[in-house]
Amino acid sequence: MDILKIFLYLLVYPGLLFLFVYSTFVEWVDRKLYAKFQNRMGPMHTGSHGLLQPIADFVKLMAKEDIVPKEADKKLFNAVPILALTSVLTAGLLLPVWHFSDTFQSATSFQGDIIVIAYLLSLPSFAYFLAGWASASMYAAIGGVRVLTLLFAYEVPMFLAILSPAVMAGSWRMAEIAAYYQAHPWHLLINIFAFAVAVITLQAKLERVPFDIPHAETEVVGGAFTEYSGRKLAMFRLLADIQMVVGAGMIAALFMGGFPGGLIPGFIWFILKTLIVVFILAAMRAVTARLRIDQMISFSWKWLAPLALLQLVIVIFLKGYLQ
Amino acid sequence: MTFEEIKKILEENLKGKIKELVNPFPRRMTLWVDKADAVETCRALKEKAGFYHLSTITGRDTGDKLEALYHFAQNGMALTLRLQTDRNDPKLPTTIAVYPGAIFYEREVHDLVGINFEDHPDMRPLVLPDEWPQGIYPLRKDWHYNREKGVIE
Amino acid sequence: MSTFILPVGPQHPALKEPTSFRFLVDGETVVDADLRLGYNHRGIEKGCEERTYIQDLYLLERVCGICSNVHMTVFAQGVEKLMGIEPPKRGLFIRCLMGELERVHSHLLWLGVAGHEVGFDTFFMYTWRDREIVEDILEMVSGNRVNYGMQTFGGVRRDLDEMQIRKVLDGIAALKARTPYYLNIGASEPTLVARIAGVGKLPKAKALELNAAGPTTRASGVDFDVRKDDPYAGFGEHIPFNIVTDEGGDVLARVVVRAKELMESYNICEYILKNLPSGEIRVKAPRKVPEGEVVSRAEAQRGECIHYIRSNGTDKPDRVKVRAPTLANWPATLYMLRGGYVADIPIVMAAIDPCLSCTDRMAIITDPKGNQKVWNWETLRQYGIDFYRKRGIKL
Amino acid sequence: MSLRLGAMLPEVLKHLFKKPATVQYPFEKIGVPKGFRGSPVMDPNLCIGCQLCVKDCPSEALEIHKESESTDEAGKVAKRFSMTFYLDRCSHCAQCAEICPKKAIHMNTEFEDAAFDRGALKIVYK
Repeated sequence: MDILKIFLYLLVYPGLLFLFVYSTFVEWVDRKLYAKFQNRMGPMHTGSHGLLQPIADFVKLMAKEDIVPKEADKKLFNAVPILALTSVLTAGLLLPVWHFSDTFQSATSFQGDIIVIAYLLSLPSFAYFLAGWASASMYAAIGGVRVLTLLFAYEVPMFLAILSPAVMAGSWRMAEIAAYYQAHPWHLLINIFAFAVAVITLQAKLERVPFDIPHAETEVVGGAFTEYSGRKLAMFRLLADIQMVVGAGMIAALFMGGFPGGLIPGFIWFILKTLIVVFILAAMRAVTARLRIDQMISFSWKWLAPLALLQLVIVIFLKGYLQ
Repeated sequence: MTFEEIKKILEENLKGKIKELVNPFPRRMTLWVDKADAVETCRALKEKAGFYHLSTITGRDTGDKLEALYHFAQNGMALTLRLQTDRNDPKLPTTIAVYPGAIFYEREVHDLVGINFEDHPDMRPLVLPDEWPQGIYPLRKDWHYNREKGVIE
Repeated sequence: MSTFILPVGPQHPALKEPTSFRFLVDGETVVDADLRLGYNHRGIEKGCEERTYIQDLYLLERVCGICSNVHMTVFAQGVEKLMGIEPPKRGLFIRCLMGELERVHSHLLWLGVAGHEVGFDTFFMYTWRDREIVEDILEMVSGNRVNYGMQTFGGVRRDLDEMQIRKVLDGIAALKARTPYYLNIGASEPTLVARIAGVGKLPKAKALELNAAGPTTRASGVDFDVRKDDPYAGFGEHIPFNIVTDEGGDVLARVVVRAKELMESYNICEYILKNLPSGEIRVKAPRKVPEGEVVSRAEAQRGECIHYIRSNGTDKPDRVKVRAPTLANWPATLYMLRGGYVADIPIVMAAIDPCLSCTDRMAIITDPKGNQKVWNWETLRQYGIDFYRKRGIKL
Repeated sequence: MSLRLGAMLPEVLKHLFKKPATVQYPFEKIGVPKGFRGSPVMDPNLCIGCQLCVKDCPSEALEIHKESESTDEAGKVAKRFSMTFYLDRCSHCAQCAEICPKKAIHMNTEFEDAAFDRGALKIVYK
């Protein structure tokens, strides 16, 4: 029976099929919210109220011609999208969504899975850099280098912000962290700084305005994706959506007390909490202008990192006091 | 400044070099000077007469001569300086020393009317395409453009 | 210092119209900038010599989409001086009203584009939504959203009845309530201010030396505005307004100057509509223009727009020289770009609100090994045809 | 002015519940005002063939040809003219409608002029 459950776990629920369908839904929510914020309609024609628009885009891109520049490093150019997509999908499996119980240690919920999911989520940034470097175009090269500079800016504050709830809960296993905060809901308020830093750095990881410097269309055309087209570009688009879902799921698991209950209530909690995070991300995108790369780096080292450190100090101090 | 004040200043500084100084419309003046002392006139206009702004330079083919009209402006008065040069050897001194902003206008006049400005820093074509044949200047009277008739079946 | 040449244009998402820049870039800073114009050169000045004055009126209206009314006003009032006719007061007032309505439409458009250049698309959406108010007014008054065709020799072609005046006043009142909000956002949203404050600096001395014009030079402290210096059309009847200048000299100063100019334009429109003299709107104009030459100037949205018209007694002009404000601002832009960041290129270029149709056929192929082949349009076109013929697509 | 992070947030959140400012164009259409300048339409009965409109058209989009000539019993000659109008050249400036002494030409309010075949853009008013 466990084999069937693991199989279902891998392919259906938090696995491939769910992530694909739910990420297109989340992209639809994001685009609709962004449109509503700007007093316009957003996609309307494909499906009721444009619900199938992301899937329509994906299918269109899959059918488009797939051009590989003559000067590009072919093998790397083709391998990068697949590598990035798989790393984000495996990160999706680690979310403590359905099959978790305190005692049951399994391949997808073990001591230290928070480090693995954070690492897997940052793999796509390296993939973007390699994509930019492999497609021998000026704009892609600049885009690729910018991805790396951006990475150094937001990676450290992100890790610090993620670890502070773990330190509070005294365990490295997301399932246990979520269980701890379900037991003591008030402790969630202690991590409010870390929650802010995590949401801002997630926005930077997803390269959305105000941090979409690497592929700012008015400066470097398409950034690392300039030379990509057809199926590979579709994979990069899908990758960005799934990364948003997994990132939002991680923040929901760590900062909003996870997804209690078995299959059905856990599923409903997961949808609810990730949509709250997506609402905040869409609001951030609607309200800010794009920062310059040097402003981003100074912002993250002057504000995000100290805030995360302060949060860590508070947590350690309070942990001693509460225990 | 009014027309009389500027007229007095110019007469002091240009002593006899003025061929024609006329006031056709309110707040408009036309000054005609020989092309040799163009730079000196520009300096007088900028420093003495207060024409700090050079709007543009018009290149014109008057049939027998090529003409460059410098349009200057200040608060309340616009002056047009007329410089003529003959067609077979069209040369004018550049005024970039006095008005650095003239760099693009002189390139455009060179492109379209064919007046060469001596020691102009970079005389690359500004508005005409690169493969435009040398020596053909579209705004001269002898150049005609025959547009093929639009045909609708 | 590993510098390389970054070609921007002639097709580039930051440029709404074709121009070609070549930046010598060292890492993220721009060392030097070079400009190639001419992509939109349609030989309008030669075209004017082959058409009658009436036809030229509509040809010059299409020099540029956003400042179409200004070119028409400048040409119409220049030829009126040559003809020696004077439009009636009501005609002059309506001519001024159209100029100011177009300034509102152009500045709101620019505010949106500036927001878009720095990635603030919500600002773009809101400013362009409110611009629809002035677009509807213009469409109601003149019959078209752009290319209004209102000016003609001797006055204007359409009158405003009572109902139209009331609608224009309501629209202006609505806009007057909205615009301070954008000025406030432009100066207080930190991410936007961070991108436009201290960027593209143009000191006053440089602005004067490089003959910049319009809001670009007024934002550097030069109070040069043709509506005040050389009052034309209705401004001769001393319509009260004051020139907006700012000392900042950077892109933020230009945003503030343009937003304040919007407020001035609303006041001018209201003044015009409230004391619109009655009477005729145009006088009869002869078809042939007596011999003469005239320099006609007006304050376009981007700066001083100047026409030189020379007539030879026939019904076709001998020479028409059009210099739109954008050409005056290009030398200043190149100065502003040097020393800035690559990321600032779009916003600094957008700050002078370039209108390229007012002002080259070259493509630069740079392969990564650094050697550049410079192809002209013909060889590039031929390469494209052969490229697709090899793949079996018959052209 | 003081810097406020997210200065546009209140405005943006308010618009979550407002009607969008855009319409779905092909299905809902915003009408054009009364004086909209569409394309010229000619009434052959009024036209006297003076060719003023042809002379004044900036884009040479009009041609007036004599269609027929008939003399009625009182010996009065009645000529009828037709106008060939090239919609793809017209710049919709309404100079023809303005210059026509007999007001034979007026502008319609048609703004959706796209056509697949160019022949359809040559309209003849007989």
